[in-house]
Order: sequence, then C-alpha cells, then structure tokens
Amino acid sequence: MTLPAETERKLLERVTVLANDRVTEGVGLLVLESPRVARVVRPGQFVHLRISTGTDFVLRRPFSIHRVEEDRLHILYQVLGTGTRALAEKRRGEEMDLIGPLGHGWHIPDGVAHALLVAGGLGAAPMGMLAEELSAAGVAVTVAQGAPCADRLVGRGVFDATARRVETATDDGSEGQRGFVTALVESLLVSDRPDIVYVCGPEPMARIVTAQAAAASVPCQVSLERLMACGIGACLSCVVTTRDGQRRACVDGPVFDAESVVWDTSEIPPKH
Amino acid sequence: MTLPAETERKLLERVTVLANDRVTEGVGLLVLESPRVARVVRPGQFVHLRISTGTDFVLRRPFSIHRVEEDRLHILYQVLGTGTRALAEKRRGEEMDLIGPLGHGWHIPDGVAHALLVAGGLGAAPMGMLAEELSAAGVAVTVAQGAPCADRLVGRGVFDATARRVETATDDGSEGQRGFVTALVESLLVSDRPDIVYVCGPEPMARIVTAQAAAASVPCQVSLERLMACGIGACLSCVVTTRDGQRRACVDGPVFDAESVVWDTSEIPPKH
Amino acid sequence: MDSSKGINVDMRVRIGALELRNPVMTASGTFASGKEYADFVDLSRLGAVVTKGVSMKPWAGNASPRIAETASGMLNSIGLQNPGVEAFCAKDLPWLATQDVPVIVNVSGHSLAEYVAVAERLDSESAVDALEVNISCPNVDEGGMAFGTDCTSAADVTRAVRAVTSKTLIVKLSPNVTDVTEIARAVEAEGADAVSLINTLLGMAIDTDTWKPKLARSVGGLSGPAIKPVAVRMVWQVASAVSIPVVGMGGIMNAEDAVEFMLAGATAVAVGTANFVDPGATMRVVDGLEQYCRLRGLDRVSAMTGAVSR
Amino acid sequence: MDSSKGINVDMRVRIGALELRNPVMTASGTFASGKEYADFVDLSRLGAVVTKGVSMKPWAGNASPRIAETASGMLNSIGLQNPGVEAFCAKDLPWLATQDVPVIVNVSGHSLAEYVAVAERLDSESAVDALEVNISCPNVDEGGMAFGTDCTSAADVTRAVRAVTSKTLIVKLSPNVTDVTEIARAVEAEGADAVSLINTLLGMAIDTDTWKPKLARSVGGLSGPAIKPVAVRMVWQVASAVSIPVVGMGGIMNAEDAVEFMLAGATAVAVGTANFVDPGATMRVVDGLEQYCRLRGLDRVSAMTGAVSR
Ligand SMILES: Cc1cc2nc3c(=O)[nH]c(=O)nc-3n(C[C@H](O)[C@H](O)[C@H](O)COP(=O)(O)OP(=O)(O)OC[C@H]3O[C@@H](n4cnc5c(N)ncnc54)[C@H](O)[C@@H]3O)c2cc1C
Ligand SMILES: Cc1cc2nc3c(=O)[nH]c(=O)nc-3n(C[C@H](O)[C@H](O)[C@H](O)COP(=O)(O)OP(=O)(O)OC[C@H]3O[C@@H](n4cnc5c(N)ncnc54)[C@H](O)[C@@H]3O)c2cc1C
Ligand SMILES: Cc1cc2nc3c(=O)[nH]c(=O)nc-3n(C[C@H](O)[C@H](O)[C@H](O)COP(=O)(O)O)c2cc1C
Ligand SMILES: Cc1cc2nc3c(=O)[nH]c(=O)nc-3n(C[C@H](O)[C@H](O)[C@H](O)COP(=O)(O)O)c2cc1C
Ligand code: FES
Ligand code: FES
Repeated sequence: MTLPAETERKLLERVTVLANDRVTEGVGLLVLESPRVARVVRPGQFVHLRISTGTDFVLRRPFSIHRVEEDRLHILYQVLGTGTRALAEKRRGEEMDLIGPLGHGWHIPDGVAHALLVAGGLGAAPMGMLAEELSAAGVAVTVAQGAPCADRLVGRGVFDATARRVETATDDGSEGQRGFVTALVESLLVSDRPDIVYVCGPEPMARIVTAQAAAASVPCQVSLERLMACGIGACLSCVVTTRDGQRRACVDGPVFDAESVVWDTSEIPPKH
Repeated sequence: MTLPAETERKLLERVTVLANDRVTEGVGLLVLESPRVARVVRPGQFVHLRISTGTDFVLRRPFSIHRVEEDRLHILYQVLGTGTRALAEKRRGEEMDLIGPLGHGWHIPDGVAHALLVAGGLGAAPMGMLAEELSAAGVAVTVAQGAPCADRLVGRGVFDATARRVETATDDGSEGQRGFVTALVESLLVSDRPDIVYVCGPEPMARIVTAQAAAASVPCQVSLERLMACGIGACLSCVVTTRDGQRRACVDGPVFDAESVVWDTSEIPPKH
Repeated sequence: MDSSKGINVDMRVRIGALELRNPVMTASGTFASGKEYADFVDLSRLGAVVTKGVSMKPWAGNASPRIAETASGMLNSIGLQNPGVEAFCAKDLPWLATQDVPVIVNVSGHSLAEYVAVAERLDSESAVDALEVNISCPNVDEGGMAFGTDCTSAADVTRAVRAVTSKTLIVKLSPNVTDVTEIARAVEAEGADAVSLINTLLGMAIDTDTWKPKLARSVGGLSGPAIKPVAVRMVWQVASAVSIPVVGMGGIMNAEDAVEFMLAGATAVAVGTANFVDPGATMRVVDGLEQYCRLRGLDRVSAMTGAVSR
Repeated sequence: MDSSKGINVDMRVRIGALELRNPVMTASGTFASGKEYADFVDLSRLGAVVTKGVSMKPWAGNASPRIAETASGMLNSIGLQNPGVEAFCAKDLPWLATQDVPVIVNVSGHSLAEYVAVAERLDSESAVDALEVNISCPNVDEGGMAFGTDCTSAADVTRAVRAVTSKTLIVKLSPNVTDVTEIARAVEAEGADAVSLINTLLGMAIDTDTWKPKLARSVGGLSGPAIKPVAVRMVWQVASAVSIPVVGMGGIMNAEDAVEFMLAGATAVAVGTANFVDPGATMRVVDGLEQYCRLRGLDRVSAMTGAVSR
C-alpha cells in the first residue's frame, strides 16, 4: 500500500491550546491547533513542545501524536514531573510552540494484512494514529493493551473504533485479564497470527514482546523513549544502541526495528 | 495623637488575588485578600511577595501597601522586569504568599498639624494609607505629586479624598505645572508652612526635597528602595548609609529620617 | 513522631563532637543569628544554627548594590559586614544560648592572625558549639577566598585555628578551585573535624541599560538552585576523598534536594538562599527529610549518607 | 538594513585572520555541523558555525542517560561522540563548504598527539576557516578537561597545534579552574589567536527515587542560563588579562545576554543550549544585537566589547 511519506522539513509552529482535559488520574488529553504539522505528521512521529517560556526548566518535552483531527493534534500525556505538571496547567486559548513533525514513525510494510499493536500504559499514545491508518488501509488490527488498572487503559476510544479485536490486561484485574500484557501477546501471536507486531510501553515489557515476536518469527517495531535535548538530531543525547551502532531516537527513531535494538541500561528510569 | 504601634510579629500569609487591574500604561493595582496582614499593617510598611513558585527567579519582590480596605491590601505596582511582568499576569482567584507587614513605616510625631506629602511617580504607592491616617487624625494634608505625564499621576483617588490640597507637576505639562515636583515643594514649603514633609520617589528627587525641607527647617522622612533578598533583616543586602552607620532598609527603613541619610550610589539604577 | 505514620526515624547525625538532632543547618550569612527568623522557624527544631561570618573587628562590608538576581539564583557581594566578635558575643550569643539549638559560628578573617584571634575569642564561650572557618568568601579583597583556593594557605589557617580551639572545627571550602578534593584533604590533615561546601561560585552580571556591573563590587557569589549540580558534584568528590563528615549546601530548596546531597555523601546539609524565598524553608526540609525516610522505610536519616550507587 | 530604522550598524568582528559578518557563532556540540538546523536557521546569517568536537578516530561517547535537566540549565555527558575526522571531512565538510558561512572545527583529543593529528589533517581543508581546540571537555576520561586545567599542559597543546596549523587558532577554556586568566595567558603566549569560554561546569545530579546518578557517567557538564554569571565573570577576567580576542559563551538565550558578554569583553559570542530551546535562537540573537545597537545609536557592534564601566 502507498502511504504518504514522512516529510523532510521540520516546522516550528506557534500553536493554540484548544482543550486540555483530564482523562484519568494523572493523564491528560491536550488538543492543539497546529495546522501545518497536522497536515504532514505520520503515525509514530512526535512533536517537541516548549512548555515553559521562562528559564526554570529550559528543555522542550517530546510527545507523540496520538491522533490528528483536521488541523488539530491530540496528545495523550502522563503527568510525571516539572514539565508535564506545567503542561497540565495550560488552559484553552494559551499558546505554546512546538517543533514537528519529528522522527521516524511506524513503518507499514507492503503486504501486511494483520497487525498486532501492543501498548503498555502510555504506550498507547503513539498508536492511535497507527491503528487508524492501518484500519483505513484494510489491515486487520488486534490491540493488546496493558495498564495497572482499568482507568489507565487510555486511548480506548480509537482502538475500539478501529481494531477488530481489543484485549486488555490489568495488574489488579480491574479489567480484562489480571497480569501483564505480555501474557496476552503470547496467546495472540498464536491465535491471531499477525504479520507484524508494533509495540510501545515500558522497556522491560517492550523487550519481552520483542523476544516473543522474534520467537514467533514475526517482524516487530518498537517505539523507544530517550531523554532528548534538541529533538532534531544535533545533540546526541538520545542515542539508542543498535546492531548498527548508536542511533539517535529523535531522527533515526523513535520507532526502531525491534530486532536491531541492543537492550542496555540507557532506558529512562521509571518514576514512582 | 496615639496611633496603633507597628506589630513586632511578621506573618507568612497565603493570600488570594481579588483583583489585578491596569491603572495606566505599565501600572497595575493588585488587590489581595490578606486578613492577617491587613489588620496590623501601618502606613509605609511593605510586604514581600512571592510571585514565582518555580525556580526561574527565586527572590521575592517588596511592595508597599498603598491602602487597606477591610481585609484587603491594595498594591500599586509598576511593571518593570521579570517579577512585575509575572505579577501583571496574575488573575483573580490565584494564590500567592507574602511576608508582612515589614519594615518601619512613616512616623507621625505628636503635634503635627500640617503635613506635606511629596510623591514622585510610583512614590505615591506607600503614601495612600499615610494620607488617610493623617487626615483621620485631623492633620491637614497637602500633596505635591509629580509624574512624567497626567496618566502617571497614580493614587489620585486617595489623595483627592483626603488631602486639603493636591498640587501636581508633570514633565510634559499634561497636567498641573510643567516640570519637576521639586518646584512645587519649594513654593509649598513657603505657602503652606507644613510641620513635616514625607517624601517618596526617585532618589535624586528625594534628595532635593530633603535639602529643601532642611533649608526650611522642616523635619522630613523619606521612604527608600533597596534591592532586598530576605526582607526581614537577615541578609544585609538592603543597606542604606546613614549618619549612624549602615542601616537595613527592610527593618530599620524603608522610611528614614531624611537628614540622617547619607546619599551615595547605593540607589537602584533606574530602568529604561 | 506518630507511630501510625510508620517507623520512627532517627534523625540524629554527628559532626565532630557535636550531635545534631537532625542534619539541617542554616547556611552562614543567610540566617543572621536566627533572631530575624524566629517568627517563622522553631529554632529548637534545627540541626544547628550557623551564624553570619564574624570577624575580629567590625567590617562595613561592600558598597551597594550588593545583590543581583540571576536565572535560578542570585549574586551577592555583602562582603561579610558584621559588628565584630565582641558585639557578636555581647548581643547575639546570649540570645542564641537560650534557644536550645547547637550554635556554629562562622569565622572570617582578613589575615591568618584574624582567624586565629576570632577562634581564640570564641573558645571560651560555652554557648558556641562549633566553628565554621570560612576560607572561601569571594567578597573580600584580602583574605576570604584567597585562603581557600590554595592547599598551603588552607592548611595554614586550619592548623592555626585548630591550635587555639577545642571546639568542633568545620572548614568551609570554596568551589572556585580546580580540585576541591586536594583542599579538603589538606584541611583534614590539619585536624578539621568536618568540611562544609560549597560556598558561592564567583560570578558577575552586567546591566545592559547602564553598562555597569549589577553589583557595586563588580563580582559576587552565586548561590541558589542554579549551583546545585556543581555543589552535589563537589560533595560527592570530597566525600570519597576524606573520612571526616561533609556538610553539603548549594541550592537546597526542599527536602528532596537535601536527600540528593546526603546521597552524594553529606552527613548534614545547610539551607541558604531558600531562606529568602521561604523563611520557613528549614522547617520544611526537616519535616520533608523525616517524611522521606519514613516513606522509604529508613529508620535513620544517616543511612542515606553516601548511598548513591556508583 | 533599512535606513529608516536608523543608522547602519557594522556587525563585523575579527577573530585572528577571520572576519565574521557578525559576532554570533554556534557553541560546539549544540549545533552538530548545522545541517540539522537548516530548517530553522539561515546559516549564511551566522558569524560562524562551530562544529561538534572532532577527534582522530571515531568515538562512541558515553553510556546513556547522557543528559539531565537542572534548574535553569542542563547537564550533559555526551562524551564527544563523533565519527572521526575522516568521516567529518568526507560528509560534513563538503556540505558546510556550500553554506557561505565561516567554519570553525572544534578539535578534540585523548592525547596531545591526537590533537595534533586532527589539526594537521584539517590544515589542508580549505573549507575549514579556523580551529577551536577543546581542552576543556569534562566528559572524557583521558584528555579533554585535564589539558585545560593546568597551565603547562594547556600551553603544550597550544604550542603543538600551533606548529601544525596555519589556520586561526582558538583555544577553548575550562571554567573548572582556580584561575582562568593564568590558563588564558599561557595559551596566548603559545600563539593562540583567540580564546573561547566557557565550556561547561562539572556537575552532578542524583535521582532521589533510584539513588543513582542521573547521568550514566555520574558527572557531566552544566550549561544554560544557570551558568551565565560564572561565564560573564570569567570572560571579564580573561578579557583584561590577554590581548587576543575572547569568544564568550555560557547561557546565552537572547541578544541581551549576548550584549552582556560583549560588554564584559567578548569580541564574539556563541549560542549553545539555547539552540535546544529554540532552534532559531541564533537568528534572534543576530537580529536582536543589531536592533540593540541601532536603538543605542552604536554604528558598530564591536563598540560594546569590553565597554562595561569599572
Ligand atoms: C519520542 C517520545 C515520545 C513521547 N511521547 C509521549 C506521549 O505521547 N505521552 C506521554 O505522556 N509521554 C511521552 N513521552 C515521554 C515524555 O516526553 C515525558 O514523560 C516527559 O518529557 C516528562 O517530562 P516532565 O517534565 O514531566 O518530567 P521530568 O522528569 O521533570 O523531566 C526531566 C527531563 O527528563 C525528560 N524525561 C523524563 N521522562 C521522560 C520520558 N519518559 N521520555 C523522554 N524524556 C523524559 C524530560 O523531557 C526532561 O528533559 C515521549 C517521549 C519521547 C522521547
Ligand atoms: C520597601 C519597598 C517598597 C516598594 N514598593 C513598591 C510599590 O509599592 N510599587 C512598586 O511598583 N514598586 C515598589 N517597590 C519596587 C519594587 O520592589 C520593584 O519594582 C520590583 O521588585 C521590581 O521587580 P521586577 O522583577 O519587575 O524587576 P527586575 O529588575 O527583574 O528585578 C530584579 C531584582 O531587582 C529587584 N528590584 C528591581 N527594581 C527594584 C526596586 N525599584 N526596588 C527594589 N527592588 C528592585 C527585584 O526585587 C529583584 O530582586 C518597592 C521596593 C521596596 C524596596
Ligand atoms: C547573602 C549571602 C551571604 C552569605 N554570607 C556568608 C558568610 O558570611 N559566610 C559564609 O561562609 N558563607 C556565606 N554565604 C554562603 C552561604 O552560606 C552558602 O554557602 C551559599 O549561599 C550556597 O548555599 P545556597 O545556594 O543554599 O545559598 C552567603 C550567601 C549569601 C546568599
Ligand atoms: C550537549 C552539549 C554538547 C557539547 N559538546 C561540546 C563539544 O563537543 N566541544 C566543546 O568544546 N564544547 C561542547 N559543549 C559545550 C558548549 O559548546 C558550551 O561551551 C557550553 O554548553 C556553554 O554554553 P551554553 O550555556 O550556551 O550551552 C557541549 C555542550 C552541550 C550542552
Ligand atoms: S535529541 Fe538531540 S540528537 Fe536526539
Ligand atoms: S533585605 Fe535582607 S537585610 Fe534587608
């Protein structure tokens, strides 16, 4: 199938907050009016958002595009630290600037008929647009989604609307199977026989899914998070170790061929 | 006359913005609900306001109390730099914290019958409450106020309501006499024969008024601005050179006996 | 401590002969002698009060302006203005003696002889629990930092003060050096019971309107959150270079910052610029440290000292 | 330049044999070779591009995490990851050569021999206008900062590189020293055409959740607005200690910051961390500097160099 190619040109766009609502405890949905980026962004790409204009915290924050609706970008975000706390304070009408679209998103190889999307926690964020594009292209989509509890199964709307099948696992059993999403993946790889696996979530989980897909001889792509300063390939803060050497998550990723990733200790430590 | 004494105890109070409106180009009036400080503050005292809760600019900002209305503090402020720009952004309902009441305010000696208040620009800020108390105590008040132009003659409301006479001078002649307020002072010292002069404004102007009062053998008090870190007497950043040595503007001032001030280069450089 | 909130945390730490009820001190020069903070701070809940620098004779300090705000920090060039050790003993000490808090006097000098004279004068004062010898003030022309940027002179001052005081002796180090561990080792060798660091980084700011330095003295000392990474690094380096306790400071605004310094190797911490931002900052650090330990299941605060993984 | 907006401002400045069309450079390591910024910056409007550090052999750099945000700043421990000078000459230089902007290559080494080898290799490249020898990288175990914290080794590197290059030679100084003027004088004496400063301050941050350093390498270099006061102070000190031009950097976010460095004594400035915040930051600094001069009635930007009053 032919999908539009990723744009080469990065834009600096001044955008307006159209909505910023709480989705569940600690998770928000930010809707930005960003016509130039909305037009060209591809699934799995991200934007680098300037949240503070003071000097208190100087770095931008990277966020995947969850969905695009006309000229609006939807961003699902988790409130973790300084930046996301400040982001949660943004009100309708406020302006920010972003750089985007950035990075190398999900790749949909020719001939894919059935895709398994594996999302752990906020790993659902970069997968909304992917599910939409796949289903629009006639690919059957199965989603395996895990979270600590039912509330945290974010992004359900788009998955329910696009996927043929959505399976869930929660740590506390409040919805779906109790336990880890990897148990679902194990059985779905057998029952659904996907041609491809897309995964995003905590690195230990992504690593297991990578191994599961490899064992089932199914190609797998993974979206990785790294600390990013520039977001555009210049500073080398975001490197991922791969079989082909060190790659920059911001331009060579964030989506990588999972088999090429050398899992090391460069992941971002989880927060309490 | 007996006026309540300055309180010894400093309070840290969490206050709510009740209003924050533009008064004229670059000047705002902030109204804070601050019941504990409002109850005890005396004319010429100030509060030390925490505008940012981030680390971008760490210091508090000192502001005089212009007036008190029940449990509300009125602060007249000029937008100059980082802190006052952020202050101008504060909206009704937002909270801040302040320390107050601080410093040694205006002193009203026994037997004063006629006072001349000299205000240059924002020097009117700490004089509202003074004019009110003087007039409530039966002291005849004359105000000599100067500003670059008519618009900048801030605090007029309270002066018109309390003073027997208000004379103005503007640099551009848009209201009152064209020129400096010091010319008004020269003639008012003769015509109105005040027992006391209170002055606040740019230091070169305050210095001239001090000399004028001295020449006329009228006691004079001046309120001085210094850069302040702690605001409570601990850091020694706010020293004023006086005949009795170095004094801290935040606790020994901001109001000083004008004759005791040794005018040096410690004033804050004016902004463009 | 409410046992329903979990374990009791032993907050005590030891600096030389001094046992502190908790690791939280005030940073010299930011808390005067504490009286000014009495409306906001229960002094008896502090680990120790560290006073403003005290010299033999009264010092007038530097010309104004003496401070300038910078990104996440401030510059100061107060210049150790103080009324001299006699006035300190007459006015501040008696008040401090009634406060049920260990008193550490910060000792300044223009010359080696002045350091010694101040230390000697304080030795007989029972209200003084320890001395912190400031060989790192960037704000005086002679003395101050000059002593703290060279191993030999740092050692000389320490030796000379050690000889005249029986009190716990803390030497305060300058960050404006190539190798802080070298200075730390030199003062340890001469009998310092502890080192404290960092004093301020030498900095400057220029007013682009007036084309004048923002400080009358041109340069001054940078403090506040901006310098915390430099301070944590130096504490970490020094803690593994010496075996005496380290008092860590530089940009501590809250309990989490204090934890960072303790993990880096500090036995105690001092809160400076934060007192200007929030006059009750020390109390919040004390409470927050205890709370942190409780949440992490630590039964003594000192378990954090140097516990950062390598 | 629109004459209706006032006087024409001569924005040119000179660094050694190099005339720059304006004083605004990129700070090494924050701009790669410029290609990544081409969507945001008109390279031909820069004073110069200063490349990421280039070594003889490819370097892998340090383990991740390599950055940590701090109050008004950031730590990095990239560790001079680069593909080596041959790859640089093959891939980056040809592109840079087409960009109509002076090219300053930042030279790294683990050893004196490596600095010399890189400089020698670049001497024949006509697309290279100047070398900036980085003797101040805090992020490599051997070499790097070790050369820049000692007068003798700083002089040695400068002498050796001077001997093999005819290009304008800039030596980049470390702020992690007791006396930066001493090092500046030492490299001036050995033939450096200019000095640039400051490189990053050595710092550390610890994760209070994991009790691990935030950087895999434990320590890294602090940059951004937090360090500006230290940088301005050092530029001011060095500018009066040497007679060669000074390139000032450290926390420049906007034109006003650039003015501050020029007043302190910088002939040119470099913009680093600000590129991450705003990829078009350099353009805003160029435009803002010109605007500032116009508003102040200055007909040449160089009139500001060292003009702070004493
Ligand atoms: C390509 C990419 C896409 C992402 N998409 C999303 C998304 O759609 N939704 C979402 O909730 N989160 C997403 N993240 C993670 C998000 O960037 C971080 O949660 C966020 O930066 C945390 O900022 P903070 O200020 O709240 O945390 P702090 O811990 O205060 O941040 C300190 C520094 O660490 C960085 N940082 C902390 N955690 C992360 C992290 N997990 N990933 C990258 N940088 C981090 C910050 O950017 C900042 O530089 C994405 C990350 C990457 C790299
Ligand atoms: C006792 C006292 C009472 C005051 N009362 C008033 C008032 O009622 N209304 C009013 O408009 N202004 C008043 N000022 C001045 C006011 O504090 C400053 O205008 C304000 O701090 C500027 O902050 P900024 O962040 O906008 O400026 P910036 O220049 O960004 O501030 C940088 C630093 O300089 C300090 N600073 C700058 N200008 C002054 C100044 N003139 N005085 C003191 N500190 C300064 C700031 O507090 C801060 O620490 C008073 C000052 C003092 C000392
Ligand atoms: C206004 C001010 C005055 C200071 N005076 C002294 C002093 O007299 N003696 C001293 O050893 N340190 C002095 N210091 C340094 C502090 O004690 C402390 O080392 C430094 O500020 C770093 O800590 P902070 O970032 O928490 O402020 C002073 C600092 C400030 C801000
Ligand atoms: C991510 C990063 C990488 C850097 N790499 C180099 C380098 O390769 N060579 C060098 O001389 N300086 C390097 N530096 C230092 C900068 O060039 C500059 O001296 C420093 O960051 C201070 O400027 P700033 O505060 O504007 O960033 C690097 C800085 C950063 C933040
Ligand atoms: S974030 Fe700078 S290279 Fe990836
Ligand atoms: S502001 Fe600290 S003593 Fe006055």
